[in-house]
Amino acid sequence: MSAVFESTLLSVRGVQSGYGALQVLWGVDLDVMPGETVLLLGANSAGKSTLLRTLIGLLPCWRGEIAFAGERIDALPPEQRIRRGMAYMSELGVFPTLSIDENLALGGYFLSDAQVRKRKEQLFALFPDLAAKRRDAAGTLSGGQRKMLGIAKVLISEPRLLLMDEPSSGLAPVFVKQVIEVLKTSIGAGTALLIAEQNVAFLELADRGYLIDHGKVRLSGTRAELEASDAVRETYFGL
Amino acid sequence: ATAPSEIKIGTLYASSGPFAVASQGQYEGLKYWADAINKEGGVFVKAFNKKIPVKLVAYDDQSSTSTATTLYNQLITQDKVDVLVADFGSVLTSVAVPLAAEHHMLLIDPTGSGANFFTKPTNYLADVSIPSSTVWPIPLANYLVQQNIKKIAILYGANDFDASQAATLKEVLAKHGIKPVYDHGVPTTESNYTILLHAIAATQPEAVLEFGYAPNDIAFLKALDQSGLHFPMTFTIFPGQLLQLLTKNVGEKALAYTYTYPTPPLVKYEKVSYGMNTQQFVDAFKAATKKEPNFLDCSGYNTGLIVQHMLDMAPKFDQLAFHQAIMDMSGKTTTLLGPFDVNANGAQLGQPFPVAQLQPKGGKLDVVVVYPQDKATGKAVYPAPKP
Amino acid sequence: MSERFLLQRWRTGLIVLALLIAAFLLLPHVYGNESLLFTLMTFIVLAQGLNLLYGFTGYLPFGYVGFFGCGAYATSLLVLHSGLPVLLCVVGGGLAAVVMGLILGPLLRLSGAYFSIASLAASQILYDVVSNTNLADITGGPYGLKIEQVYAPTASYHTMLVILVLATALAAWFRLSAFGMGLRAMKQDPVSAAMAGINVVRARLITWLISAGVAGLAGGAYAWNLSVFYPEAVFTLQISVFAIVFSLFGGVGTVIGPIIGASVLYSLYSVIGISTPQYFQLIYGLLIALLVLFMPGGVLSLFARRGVRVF
Amino acid sequence: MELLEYAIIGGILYGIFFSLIAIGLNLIFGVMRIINLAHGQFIVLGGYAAWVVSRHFGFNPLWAVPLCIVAAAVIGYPLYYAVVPRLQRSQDPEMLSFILFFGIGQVLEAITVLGFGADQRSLPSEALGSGNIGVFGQAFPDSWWWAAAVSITAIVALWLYFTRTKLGYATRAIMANRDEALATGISVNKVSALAFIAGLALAGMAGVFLPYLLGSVSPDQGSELTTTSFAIVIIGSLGNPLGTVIGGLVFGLGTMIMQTFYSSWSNLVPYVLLLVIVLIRPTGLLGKAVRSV
Amino acid sequence: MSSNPPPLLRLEGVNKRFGGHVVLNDVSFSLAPGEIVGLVGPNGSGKTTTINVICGLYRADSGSIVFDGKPVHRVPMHELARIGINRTFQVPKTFRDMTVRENIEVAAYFGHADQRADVNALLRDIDLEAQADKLAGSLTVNQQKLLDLGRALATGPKLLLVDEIGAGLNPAELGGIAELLRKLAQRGIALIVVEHLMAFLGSITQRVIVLGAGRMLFEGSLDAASRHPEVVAAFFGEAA
Ligand SMILES: Nc1ncnc2c1ncn2[C@@H]1O[C@H](COP(=O)(O)OP(=O)(O)OP(=O)(O)O)[C@@H](O)[C@H]1O
Ligand SMILES: Nc1ncnc2c1ncn2[C@@H]1O[C@H](COP(=O)(O)OP(=O)(O)OP(=O)(O)O)[C@@H](O)[C@H]1O
Ligand SMILES: [Mg+2]
Ligand SMILES: [Mg+2]
Repeated sequence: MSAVFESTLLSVRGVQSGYGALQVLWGVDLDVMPGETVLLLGANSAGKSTLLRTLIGLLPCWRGEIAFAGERIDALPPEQRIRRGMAYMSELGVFPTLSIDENLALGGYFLSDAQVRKRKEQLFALFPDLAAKRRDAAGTLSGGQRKMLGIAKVLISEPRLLLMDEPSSGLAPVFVKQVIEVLKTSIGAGTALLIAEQNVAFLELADRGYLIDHGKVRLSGTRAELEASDAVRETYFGL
Repeated sequence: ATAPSEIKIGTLYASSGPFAVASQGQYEGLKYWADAINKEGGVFVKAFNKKIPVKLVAYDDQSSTSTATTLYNQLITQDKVDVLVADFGSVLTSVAVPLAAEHHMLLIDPTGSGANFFTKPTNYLADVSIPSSTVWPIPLANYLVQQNIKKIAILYGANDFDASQAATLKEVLAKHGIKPVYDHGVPTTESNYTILLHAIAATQPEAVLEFGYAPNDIAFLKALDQSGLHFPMTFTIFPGQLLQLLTKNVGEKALAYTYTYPTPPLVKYEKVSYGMNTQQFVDAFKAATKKEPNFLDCSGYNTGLIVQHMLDMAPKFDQLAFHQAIMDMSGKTTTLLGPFDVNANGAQLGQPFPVAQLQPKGGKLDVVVVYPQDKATGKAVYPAPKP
Repeated sequence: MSERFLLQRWRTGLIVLALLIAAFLLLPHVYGNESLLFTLMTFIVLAQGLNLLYGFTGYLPFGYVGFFGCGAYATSLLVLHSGLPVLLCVVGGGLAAVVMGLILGPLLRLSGAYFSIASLAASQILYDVVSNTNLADITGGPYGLKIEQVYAPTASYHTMLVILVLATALAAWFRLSAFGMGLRAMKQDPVSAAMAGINVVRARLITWLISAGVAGLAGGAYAWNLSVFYPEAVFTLQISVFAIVFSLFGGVGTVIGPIIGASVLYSLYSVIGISTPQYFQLIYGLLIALLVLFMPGGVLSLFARRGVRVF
Repeated sequence: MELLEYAIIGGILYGIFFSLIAIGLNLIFGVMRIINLAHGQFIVLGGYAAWVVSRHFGFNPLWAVPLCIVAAAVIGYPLYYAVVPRLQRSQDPEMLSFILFFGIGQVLEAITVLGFGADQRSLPSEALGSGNIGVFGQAFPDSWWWAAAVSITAIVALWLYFTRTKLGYATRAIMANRDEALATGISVNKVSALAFIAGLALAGMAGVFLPYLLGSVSPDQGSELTTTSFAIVIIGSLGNPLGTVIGGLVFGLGTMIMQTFYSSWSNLVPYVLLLVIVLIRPTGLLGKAVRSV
Repeated sequence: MSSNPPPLLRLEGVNKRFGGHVVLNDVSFSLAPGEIVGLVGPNGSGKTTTINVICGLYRADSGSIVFDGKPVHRVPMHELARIGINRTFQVPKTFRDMTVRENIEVAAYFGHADQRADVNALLRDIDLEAQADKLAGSLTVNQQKLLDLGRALATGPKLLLVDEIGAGLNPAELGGIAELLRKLAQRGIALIVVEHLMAFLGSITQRVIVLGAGRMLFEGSLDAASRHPEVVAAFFGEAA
């Protein structure tokens, strides 16, 4: 057990959190192993986004422990967590007044300029729409283009753990596929993923998953186990 | 009535804002008077036939008229002061004028000389220190006419004090068929004169007259000094009132050969009918405060003197008697500021300001009165030599 | 909103109005410095008028004093040239400010800081025009105006009280009516509000004009109360700044916030000014800074934090 | 014609200097959404710093420029941490900052008055060279050239910072979306503190030249400087340092040309220009529109 | 498409440009009352812009838009809302500091002059009854999208433009939305539904318009679209 724990990349124990007086998370336990892909499932307003925001440090962790690579991080500010190899993609966020180039440069805030340049070209190859508008302000992009930029922005730093909030929403099928492909190669490169996602297509990517319900983990298991679970089928497939 | 234990004199000053410098000078002069008179056991009040100590009640209006309004009212209605003295300048005095009349208080006005205040007879207003700004430039205009200076440039601040002087000056000049070659108002807050100076220079004037407040004059003279331009005659107002401030800021070189209205203590009244004469005051003030007094200190002190005289003349201790006392001493009194003469509207008609040139002598600036003749202490150097 | 709830709130509104009237009718008997009370009312009116605009639409006019000055000048010029009764002249001052608001209506196309500063620019232009020597024959230019013939401190005091009641009633209306709810929606998202069927441009303009009119009326009564004034007395930026600071401090978007804010801060201002004139500015500045730091969200946040729904 | 030429060159120099006057305000507002109503008072403090350096210690007033940078750090760092995080935690930082910095401005002005008195102070003309440098036959005092040179240097440095360095991107990112900046790993507080200090330092540096361009420095100049700065920033558009330069130039040229021909209307110029410009381009001359939907 | 009842909405040669960039190029189609049309296309193809132009947020550079027999391309947004055009936003735009109920009440009051919408029924429709007294700003993004829909419905629209309401919903939730949209169509509301989720779209309509780089690539049935080579290339990628 302790050996497992030591190699755990992200370990979450009894985390409680919320907004002001409103408690949303009521004690979440969860683990992510290095290189693993974990899916967060759950109905609308179950607390998935809240959990991701707490893990990266945008929301304070009221109670419980968060450890990354064996180190307690729940009191650290986001920048410290990101420095240690985490990254987070929010649902909507890019910097609208900055150009696409500049947005990407900030995604690689802790990388050298040369690394940023190299990664940027790789990503532009994947998202030609962005390449064509690289000097334009991100604020002129369409909804889906912004999403692509958001994804590119977190992929650039090749983090050890990537937290993603609904990466596929609003993307055309062709790009959903691409995103999945990119994430696959990232996994190959050793990145662990924790993804809140509703698109069925992502199940193929997942090793394991958790079903969040009213701020608690209701169920967890491997992909096969989840697919077979009645609870998941009920909330997720509406069966 | 029984005599009060102290005579309350209420006034305002501005610790900050555009009127702070002048206001504080005036207040210090008044304070100096109060301290001095209290050392002698107080001011003699004829109505009670004895000396009573004075107490200054002073608030800070921060150069704001709305604040000043409430504070004047505080002095009148809450502190129930016996004598009400206005803050420096027309703007801060204006709000006190109707208020004082309403409460039947005599407003002793040291320096608020806007022509607007003095339009009809009143018992509740007396300008005790300086004449209305509209009459200031009359000797200057006459001097220009006398010197046969025809190409005149006028630059003035767009405020009551400066604009009214420019207007008067132009009126007098017009009577002699002189039309200024350059005549422009600038905002009161103007502080950049470099471009204006070039525009003025383009008209090749024989005299440049700048009517402004002290900061304007400083900025104007400094810009002139740095510009490399030179005019035969340059006139500004405030060297005559705040010579130290101006010298400190623009330097003696830049002030050399410029003209101004000299005021006490730059001109001295030796024979006075009441209080110290100008020189005595300068010495006494220096001894007491370790500071060289300026005109505003003098006018503050003068205000105290007038109050003192008023109290020792008024047979009854009420505002109408005070006013009557002021009227009675009008035309018969000379103080360190010169002849004292208030008309029925409350305006001061005393000695008009002469014209003087600042001439360098032995590393210092000498104030040489050049007009009118009977006051003159020397001859003007015209055109001013190039440095 | 249920009918009963609305009724209850209207009752609150009436109580607030009654209290205001009672307070300012009684205060002069307790404390004789009527000028101070008058100025206090003036600032409450201005804070409230600013609140009508900023609190309900999010447009913060730095140049709010422009309407005040406009009202003061229009009133005085009417007194001097029209021969109308003073009260009508004050109303004329309010109307003049409304007309000025109409002329400046295009400013509402701007937003945020751009609007704030543009309105400031407009008020500066008004001031510069009014005080320009070239217009001395019409506006008195730098020499200011004098309407001593109508000077009447008590009547002008009562007039200001009426204006205060009017401004407060307007705020209550904004707070309780559907129009006010529309304003709140616009403030949060104008595009969405338009999609909800709100004529955003018109509603905003109406609010702007109402707010301008309140300041104009206040300016008129203020000029009447002063009766001798220079342009800077009614155009000084300090008036805008005080109105903004006071209403923000009390809590905008409410009815009683600006009243409390202006009362507290202006009273403090006067108390310090009278008790410790030597350090007037220093103490006042420090006090404001500390109040903000330890009471962010204004006075009303104290109530809101305890779950009290502030009127 | 010669007058016009003179006004144009003067307007450019004066305008460049006023860009420096305004730019600190732009920086602080853009990054922190803080309305620094005490901006003018900080400029005035810079002027007094120059006065102390030059009249009190007898050094060249230019030494006040580095002094201002140091002083900005010494004052700005604690002030930032005392004030800004608290503000930003509140519901509406923009409006709270208005009151807070009004208070701070009052305190600064009071302190200046207590420390130096209310009267004007000026600097020795010779210190920056008492001659005149001419361009196209139009001579201006040496101090004007100094002021313009220092302004350009500071603004170019700021521009390079914004457009060429990652820290600069980060600063603009914070301007655009604070939460997203946090989530991207930017040390928002440090970067903002730096911007805050830089804003104060730029204000102070501008203040050093104030006594030369405006004749003297006095405690009551603050609020007008704040107002003018706001006008300049808005003309050029918020959050854009280059815009501020253009705003400054528009202001300088407009004022000087107007002064030459209709001086009594000259202080209307910046405001009329501002109105005209923002009514045509609602986000200032260099403002970029970002789609709202 | 039948030609007898006059179309509710008709776009004719609509063009829209930003700077030099052509975003809509000669877009023309029409829509009958109660009809649902899917508007699909890759990211950045101009779907949202089409909606923006119809609802009056942007003005088309050229072309005509006729609604209910009246040209509307110069009518301001709030007027359009009152005569029956409404929409949701891709990034939901709610009145954040107002409660869910107030959000709807505002729209019901201002947008729906003749008959008041039944607020409670609406809240039930969009499944936010439980959140009725919460502030809109505290809802999840997905709930805000629903609220956005509620706000649009409260004005009693005849034409509803729905911008990617399904994105981010799980299949169970999508089912609920699909049912609601079908119900709305049955009530006679015409719908333009912008969507990337083909299965979802397929469950509510067969008629789609495919945009590619601002041009209409295809108009017809969804099944036919998924076989149309140009559409497949632009939208599903080569591999599909
Ligand atoms: N900024 C906020 N302030 C207050 N409450 C919030 C805020 N954001 C979310 N909540 C509340 O927290 C709860 C959980 O929201 P969260 O965004 O974590 O859900 P989610 O599982 O991500 O749902 P979805 O699938 O809709 O994205 C919801 O009830 C929501 O109303
Ligand atoms: N206001 C604007 N300024 C500049 N470009 C714009 C603007 N609005 C849209 N565009 C551009 O127009 C194109 C179409 O945008 P639109 O939002 O209509 O796409 P979309 O089809 O809705 O895409 P998505 O599925 O990603 O939301 C995009 O390339 C976008 O960058
Ligand atoms: Mg979520
Ligand atoms: Mg879109």
